[in-house]
Amino acid sequence: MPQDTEKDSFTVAGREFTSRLLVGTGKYKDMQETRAAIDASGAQIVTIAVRRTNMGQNQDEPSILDVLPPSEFTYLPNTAGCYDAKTAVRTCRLARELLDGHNLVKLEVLGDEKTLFPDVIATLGAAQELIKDGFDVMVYTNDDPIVAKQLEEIGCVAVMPLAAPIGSGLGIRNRLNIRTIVENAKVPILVDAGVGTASDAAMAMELGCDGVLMNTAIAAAQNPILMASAMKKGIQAGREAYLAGRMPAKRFASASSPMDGLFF
Amino acid sequence: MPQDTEKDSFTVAGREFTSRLLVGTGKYKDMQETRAAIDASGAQIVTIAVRRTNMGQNQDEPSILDVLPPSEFTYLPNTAGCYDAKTAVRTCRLARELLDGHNLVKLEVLGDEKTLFPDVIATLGAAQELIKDGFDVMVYTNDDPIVAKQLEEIGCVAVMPLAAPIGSGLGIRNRLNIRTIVENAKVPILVDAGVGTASDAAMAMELGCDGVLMNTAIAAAQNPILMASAMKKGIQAGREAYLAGRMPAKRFASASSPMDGLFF
Amino acid sequence: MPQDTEKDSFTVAGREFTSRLLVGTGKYKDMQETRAAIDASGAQIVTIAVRRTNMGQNQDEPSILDVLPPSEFTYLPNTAGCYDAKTAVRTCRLARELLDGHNLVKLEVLGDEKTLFPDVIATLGAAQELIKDGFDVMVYTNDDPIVAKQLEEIGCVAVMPLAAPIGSGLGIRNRLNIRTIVENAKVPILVDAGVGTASDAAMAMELGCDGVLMNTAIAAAQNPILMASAMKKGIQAGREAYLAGRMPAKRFASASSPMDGLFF
Amino acid sequence: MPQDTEKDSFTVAGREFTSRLLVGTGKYKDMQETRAAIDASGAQIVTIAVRRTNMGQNQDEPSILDVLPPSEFTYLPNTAGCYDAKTAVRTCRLARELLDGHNLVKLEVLGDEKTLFPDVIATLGAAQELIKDGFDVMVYTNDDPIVAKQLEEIGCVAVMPLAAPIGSGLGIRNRLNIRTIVENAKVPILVDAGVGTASDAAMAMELGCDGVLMNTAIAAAQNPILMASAMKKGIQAGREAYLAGRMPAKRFASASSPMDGLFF
Amino acid sequence: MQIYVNGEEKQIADATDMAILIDLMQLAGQRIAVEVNEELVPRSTFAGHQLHENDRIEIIHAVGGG
Amino acid sequence: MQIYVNGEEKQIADATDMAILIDLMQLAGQRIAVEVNEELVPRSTFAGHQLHENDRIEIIHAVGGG
Amino acid sequence: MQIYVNGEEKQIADATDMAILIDLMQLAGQRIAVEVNEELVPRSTFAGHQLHENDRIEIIHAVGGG
Amino acid sequence: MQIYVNGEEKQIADATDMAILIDLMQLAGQRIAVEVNEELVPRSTFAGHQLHENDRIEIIHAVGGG
Repeated sequence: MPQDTEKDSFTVAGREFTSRLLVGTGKYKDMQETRAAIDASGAQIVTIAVRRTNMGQNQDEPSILDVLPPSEFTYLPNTAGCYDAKTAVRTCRLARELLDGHNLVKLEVLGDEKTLFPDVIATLGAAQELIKDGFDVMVYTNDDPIVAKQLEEIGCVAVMPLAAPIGSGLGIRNRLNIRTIVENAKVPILVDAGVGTASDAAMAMELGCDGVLMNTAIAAAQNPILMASAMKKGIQAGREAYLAGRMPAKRFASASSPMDGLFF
Repeated sequence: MPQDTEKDSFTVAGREFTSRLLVGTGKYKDMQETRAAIDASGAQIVTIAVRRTNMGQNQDEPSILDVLPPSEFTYLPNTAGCYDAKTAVRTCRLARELLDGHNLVKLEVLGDEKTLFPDVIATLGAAQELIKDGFDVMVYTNDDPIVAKQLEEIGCVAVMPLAAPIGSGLGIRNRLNIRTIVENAKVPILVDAGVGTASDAAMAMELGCDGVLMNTAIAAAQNPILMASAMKKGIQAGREAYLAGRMPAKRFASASSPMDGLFF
Repeated sequence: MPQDTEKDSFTVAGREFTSRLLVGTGKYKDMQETRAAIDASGAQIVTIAVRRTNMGQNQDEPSILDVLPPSEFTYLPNTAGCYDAKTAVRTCRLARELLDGHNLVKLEVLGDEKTLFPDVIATLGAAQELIKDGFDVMVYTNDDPIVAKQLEEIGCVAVMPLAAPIGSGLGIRNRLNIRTIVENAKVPILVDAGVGTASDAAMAMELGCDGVLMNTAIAAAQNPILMASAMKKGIQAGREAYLAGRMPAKRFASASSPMDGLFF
Repeated sequence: MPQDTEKDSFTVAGREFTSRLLVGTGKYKDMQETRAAIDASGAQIVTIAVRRTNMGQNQDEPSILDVLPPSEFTYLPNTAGCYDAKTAVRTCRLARELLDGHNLVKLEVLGDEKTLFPDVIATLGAAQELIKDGFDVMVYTNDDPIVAKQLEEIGCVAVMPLAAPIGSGLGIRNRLNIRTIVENAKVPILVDAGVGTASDAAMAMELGCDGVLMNTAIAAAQNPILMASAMKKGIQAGREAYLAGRMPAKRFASASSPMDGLFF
Repeated sequence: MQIYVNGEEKQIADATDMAILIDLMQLAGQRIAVEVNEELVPRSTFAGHQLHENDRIEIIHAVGGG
Repeated sequence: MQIYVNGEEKQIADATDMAILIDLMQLAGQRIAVEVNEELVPRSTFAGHQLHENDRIEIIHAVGGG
Repeated sequence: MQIYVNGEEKQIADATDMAILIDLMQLAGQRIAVEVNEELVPRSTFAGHQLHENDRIEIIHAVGGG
Repeated sequence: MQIYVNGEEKQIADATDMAILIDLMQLAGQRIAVEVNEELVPRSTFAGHQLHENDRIEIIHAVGGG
């Protein structure tokens, strides 16, 4: 058992990572803050979005690909904003072309704008098509253990259940489901979406998750760079606590000082 | 605002500490594990108990005072096992004599053996007598904001509400009370007792506590040394998250990727 | 707004019901206890299972159909134990034949034996076939708002998300999801499975559900008949609280006695 | 074991009551609503406050004592608004004189206006003086099991821990403490303050409390009369569930239909 | 010929129809439903529904369940 | 002489007792209780309870409260 | 002829291929990917990929997102 | 005479002072603190602190605790 989280790693699609904190790159004030926060997070995997040229970006700014160069980071292009399988597949193909054949993608096919919950039926369909087309698919899903298992069985390289709605910061709504998904899984399980603060991230790791993917919890903090550092430590703390094996919770008390030798 | 928890410190009774994790020294397998775990925790303040000679300790072992020398650690002798004010006061006086006048003590006057909850009436009485006698009193109490304020008003240098029963590992049972105690306080508030895992410790810090004191959560973990490291990181993570200012929790979702530039 | 729950009713597939507590008929000591508990529950809808003759029933006992005659109860034959769409459809057809054309069924297609979570993909498929074949389908599902909406859109007459795993008694694991499902729905939403005690049932109703379906929470109580009465009252209490419009929760206190006229 | 809550009663200071819902009489729109809500609640014990004449009441209105005559209700005059023992004792003596020697009182000595938490030190002092002076004291306190036991030991006839701050509607913040208080008690334990909706009331009873006292949760509902009915049923539901003995919660699922006789 | 009833082998005379089988099994008039080879056989068609070698017959009734 | 009733100054004739004051205030027969200088004065002793300069009198009644 | 680029109408000369369009739009050498009528067009095939009347062309690049 | 040390009976010579007792117990120079009859006895006063019949003496040291 590792004595700390330095030597501890997980593997997705043949790539090994020591950082278990994956971060999004949206919602920051500017590219400088983006880079500073991501450095503070220690993340090795960063999600990016693809959008029409001349839109979705300040033209005076450098490209996200220059700010976060592929020499330093593993890209995880996402399909954010896709509400059907076909659009999600097109998005992944464009991303792969854009990134010179990079085939690791984050698939999300959304169900509605209020919850940004996944449409798991469409997600399964898109995942199958992408896998057939040679993609390594890390897939955003709900916290249903059966759906998670089905996504693993069709060949997704990682399954990423939500903790709570994207950007809600509500933390892990259903720990039992996440725990069950982890226990059933042969591929990495990463909590994706809904984390709000460091203790949420630690809790996800204590449930046995291999990692956590977040964006808003860092970018929307009053001090994103400090929160990125908090999240890095929270992930490590939770991972170490999981590996260390926590004490059993007991209803009643148990003294920490010896009863022998009381002099009164 | 500090960019990390290295420069961040708190002060109790004129002593400044950068580690916000205070640890007990009981329940370990042996002195070697005790030392290794406490080193991994990064703690600067360690609690000790006083007991009759030739009891409560393995004679082949070095003294706890040699294993954790005063040159490296600030001692916090406790009154564990005391169920009345007089015994607690006698215990503190013995500890002060034992430690050559060291006047910083952890006062706990217990109410019953099932819960190890404090007897707050007796605790207030003992605190007043100890303060009159020149002690710096860090006091274990329940999570009642009024009692916490009264303990501050009579001159306790730190107020330490329980998260849950001593040794239960149940985590913070009443976050609202801890938050209220913190908001009302002019002295350091440390959560004492009941923490079970790293996310509990992080949560205590996110509520604004100045620190956390624990023993069983580390000593009773399957791997105490790794858990000590987890707790150290959890405390730092929670502290940084508190300083960073977490995002507000929202019931509904909020996308992390831009809506502009969608090509479909 | 009704002044009590006597006049308050809900409608499924054109049938109106004043009792919002639906009960299963399994796991009881004998038929006498079954009948007594169901009478105490006030239920108008009872689930039944179909099994091979000479099995799954004590031969000395009267048939469940005699103990709970159709003149008094609306049957809801279920597909418990089905792990694929085809078997579930066969089961419903047998039930309809058995019950002389009764076309109201409870569809559940299970994903695994550990969680008894639904397989929502297979459930959607089976629901479509059953609806095409003229059934009124009340469908057991997970607590995913998107799946719930899809089941409504294909024509299910009621959507029944789980509170927690069948027979677990863990209560409502994710209130936010249940609330969202209710807000999105045009058909009745009934919590099915996972309720353990009366306050769980009340909470489901306070979230706006139209009813609750349970079996184990009553049958596995030490006194099933008294628990059936407790559940009946809990459902009514929660329904009335929902209709009455609860006070907003506030973090801080607010006095209930006037401040004017204090004489001190 | 009673088969319903009709025959089930509890006794305070020699008085027997079948209703376990105690209600306050403040915050209502007018006396008509007050009476209608209290009738709907089925309460037998009602709290009242004492204030200077010509204040704290609409002069066109009948007196609360006429609206809720002693022939129908047991009065529980309170010491709301008292922040010290002496004032609380004066208030009780005035109430006893006003009510022709009625010696049953609700003692509350408050600690601050933000939380309206009790000052347990002052509460203990006032309780002792009142008991010496012949009062039957039902006492509002925090949820500390040790303090609750001390209040019982000095002779309070009922101990009433808070669920959450008065008027907050936050529900039971620390179920473990309430449960422990109930297990330790020889006098009736009633949850006082903090209940917000019917499921909160049911939960308090499921923890084994003898009753619940509330005011704001009913008076501040959009429909106070319907909420009063909801609370009445919620209390009965929780009491019956407690007496019935709930099923044990299990992490995993357990089928409600027989496995034998599956035909597929 | 051999058929399977509720999973168990059973020998019956050739040219037996479902009505006869139900009589043989003393289930006549009981509340049951029947499948042959996973297809429902309505009660109204028992008489005249010929059984064949190796037919898999399921005869089900209602039991308590939730 | 001057007294204080429910916190307000009031001028009354010397040698007024509580019964007279209660009459003056038209509270006779009403459900009230009375304190003078933080001490309870039983209704039975109103007649004959002499008031003195600067007495602080509280007259209370019941109101709705929780 | 008329085409649509990123949702906007654009007039271009007949016999324009994708390489020319990208030059016209001053996107040559930039990190982009292109779709025509919802089908990906590899960069390697820009030269020689003839555009046709009413082609719907999407030119995308990477942006920050989560 | 008889005294009690850490709860156990002990016979010592009359006119024994605390310093002698500590020597007898081979605790000299160790990190201890001492009470007699629930009153602290500073180390600086061991020499000369006369013990008396039935004195109840507690000798304590530090141990791990939390």
